Amino acid sequence: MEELTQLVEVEPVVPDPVIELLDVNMEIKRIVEAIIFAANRPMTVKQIQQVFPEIEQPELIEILGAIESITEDYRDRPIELKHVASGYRFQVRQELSRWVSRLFEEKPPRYSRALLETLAIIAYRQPVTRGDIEDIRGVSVSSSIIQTLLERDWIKVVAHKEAPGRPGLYGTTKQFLDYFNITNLNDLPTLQEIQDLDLSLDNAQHILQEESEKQTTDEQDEFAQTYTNIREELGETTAV
Amino acid sequence: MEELTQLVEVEPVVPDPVIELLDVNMEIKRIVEAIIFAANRPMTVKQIQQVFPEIEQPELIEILGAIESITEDYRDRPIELKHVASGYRFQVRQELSRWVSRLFEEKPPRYSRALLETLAIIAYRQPVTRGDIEDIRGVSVSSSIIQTLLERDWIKVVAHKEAPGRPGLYGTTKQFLDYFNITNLNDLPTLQEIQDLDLSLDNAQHILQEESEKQTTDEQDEFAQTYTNIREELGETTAV
Amino acid sequence: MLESTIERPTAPQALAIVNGTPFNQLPEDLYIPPDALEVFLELFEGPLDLLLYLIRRQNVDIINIPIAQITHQYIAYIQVMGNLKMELAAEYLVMAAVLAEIKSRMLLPRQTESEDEEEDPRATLIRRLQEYECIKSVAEEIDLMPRLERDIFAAVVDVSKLNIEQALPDIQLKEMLLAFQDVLKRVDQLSHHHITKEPLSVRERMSAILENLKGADSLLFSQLFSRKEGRQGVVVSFLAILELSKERLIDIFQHEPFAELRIRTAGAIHSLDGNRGDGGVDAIGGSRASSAGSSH
Repeated sequence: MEELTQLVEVEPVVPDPVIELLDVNMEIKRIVEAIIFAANRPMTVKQIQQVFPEIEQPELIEILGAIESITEDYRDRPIELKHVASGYRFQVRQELSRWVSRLFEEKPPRYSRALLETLAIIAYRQPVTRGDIEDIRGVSVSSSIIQTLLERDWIKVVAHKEAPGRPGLYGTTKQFLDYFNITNLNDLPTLQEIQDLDLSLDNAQHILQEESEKQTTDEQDEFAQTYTNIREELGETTAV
Repeated sequence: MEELTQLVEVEPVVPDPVIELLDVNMEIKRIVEAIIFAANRPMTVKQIQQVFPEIEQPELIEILGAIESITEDYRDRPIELKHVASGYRFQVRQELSRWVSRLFEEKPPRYSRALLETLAIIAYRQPVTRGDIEDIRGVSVSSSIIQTLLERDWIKVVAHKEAPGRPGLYGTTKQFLDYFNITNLNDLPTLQEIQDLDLSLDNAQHILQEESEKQTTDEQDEFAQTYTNIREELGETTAV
Repeated sequence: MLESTIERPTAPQALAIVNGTPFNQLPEDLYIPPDALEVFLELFEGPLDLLLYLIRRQNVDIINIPIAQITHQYIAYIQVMGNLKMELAAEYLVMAAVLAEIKSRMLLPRQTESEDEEEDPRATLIRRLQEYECIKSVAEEIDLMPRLERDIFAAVVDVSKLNIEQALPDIQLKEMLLAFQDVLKRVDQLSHHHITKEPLSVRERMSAILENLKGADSLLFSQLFSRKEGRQGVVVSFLAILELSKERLIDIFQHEPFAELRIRTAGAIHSLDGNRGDGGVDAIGGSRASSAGSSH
């Protein structure tokens, strides 16, 4: 998992938070700020360094100091310097998105449950093949979903499985993390632990037998009930 | 937005340049700033106003006040809020061009065959008109090729031919010689030599050696040097 | 009794068979219009999702699935849908078979432990349901996470006004020579073209003379020669002047008989046309002189 190992790589940390603000070279800071603003993609500290001409490149630590200082400068402004997976970017503070979203006539894309579930499986279970995804979801995965995810650069083929047909193993990308405004996979919602299965057969048998007895009497009612429930649900949906 | 609803009820602000900075509604200012940052086009005051929901729209004068205040806030930063023909937008300050431009440097494209041929014809047949070049190449020469060569200062119009349309006569420049590191056009191989040039390693070596022997007897010692250069150059290519 | 519902062919008229009893029509209060059923199916992301729905409706833990009951309901759904000629994904039918198998196993007397070594289909199903439910719930959470385009907007700063220097392509001398070699080959094939092979220094000097003439109305013939260049240089200049004249790029003229020859670009006549007052005579003289020059 190339992506994952990259994620483990942490950017160097500024060692001393007390003196750093004083130490920031103002000219470097100005340039760093301009670079982050001008780049239309998140920029890593390393990438920022390389924008400087070779003989004038500041140390990474200086750039980090500048970033910290800039972050501080924008503390009270409506935009913030945010660290996402592939680097730093300026973005409008989220509490203002309500206003800003009105700028764009086009509605933001909505993603189907099928797509989101596929994406979640790839994110949490990577690397996975399409077959693995289908096993988990219990249905076939349409090619268009995989295609959409690939085109959005949210997933990529990280390797091929040594199996018949050498199916592609999918993993998520940094762009996926960037899109969801996070720096690494750990920032995703926690996946619930799967409860341990303690299915002693006796137990199960017992319960199940009980159930099926009850069922013979209740069956009709249950079915009716379920239909009613579903109908209600449909009523809700179709009403929307 | 409680503050805003309150604001709508307030009488329009009197445009008093002395007190206006104090009067700027901080919430409106934040939103205006966010809107300008998020818009991917310059925004007029009117357009900014219309991003606000109808009942919360501030007066134009309030937006102008906010813009003035924001402009002031960014006075010392590497980006500025600029009024251009179609509205307001943030842009990177001109003086940082030198630094930021490296962000956009791409791998230089390659010149077309047509351009190389055109340049060679101008070098060997100068002064020539575009028509002459077309006659020799047997195909038309696009304006963009001539334009590119002019912009690179490799060719220039040395005169105009007394013919319909008074076409420009092109010749090569000092910069052209400098670029190829030669002192004058005689350093280029003769037409005959080029025609005989066989770029398989052995032949090239052979011809050029012959040439350089011939040269040593010549008065102009610089020729020898040039041929050696060319030989090296040719040697490099064929070795690749 | 229940397990037979899958295999038994449905009576043609029956809409559904529930517990072995064919339903010839849906009870009034259960009626769901066919297109609504389609919508209903679209609500589910597959058999696992449908099963989860059925289980959650019972308010029971997945681990304690009332398997017989759920199986029954599940199959009833499938059959209703089948009878409504709805296209049902194969996965739904496969699940029906799995459920039926589990149920039949449970009805049989317990087998010996050794036979139970093969995976208990019920355990498998429960694990799959659990895993799917976990994914389903994080997918819902991910959908709520702030994201670009909807909740997050990048700050855009214009850079179009910056002086951005684009790196220019490089050329190797050999590339140009190779290109020219091709040109020469083509020219040879088109035999009506003839490229003379005069020394390059002459062509270069031709450009230089024209260039010099640009700044001035005309130059004295002698101004085109430099003593420093020696004999060779003089020859080159002279050849260049003749060639320029032959190609009608310059005019050689005299202001008066026996005056020193002067050179100007042929184009200069044109510019003088605009100022008829001072140049008419010279122009005539010039063209005469130039034809004389080329006869050398």
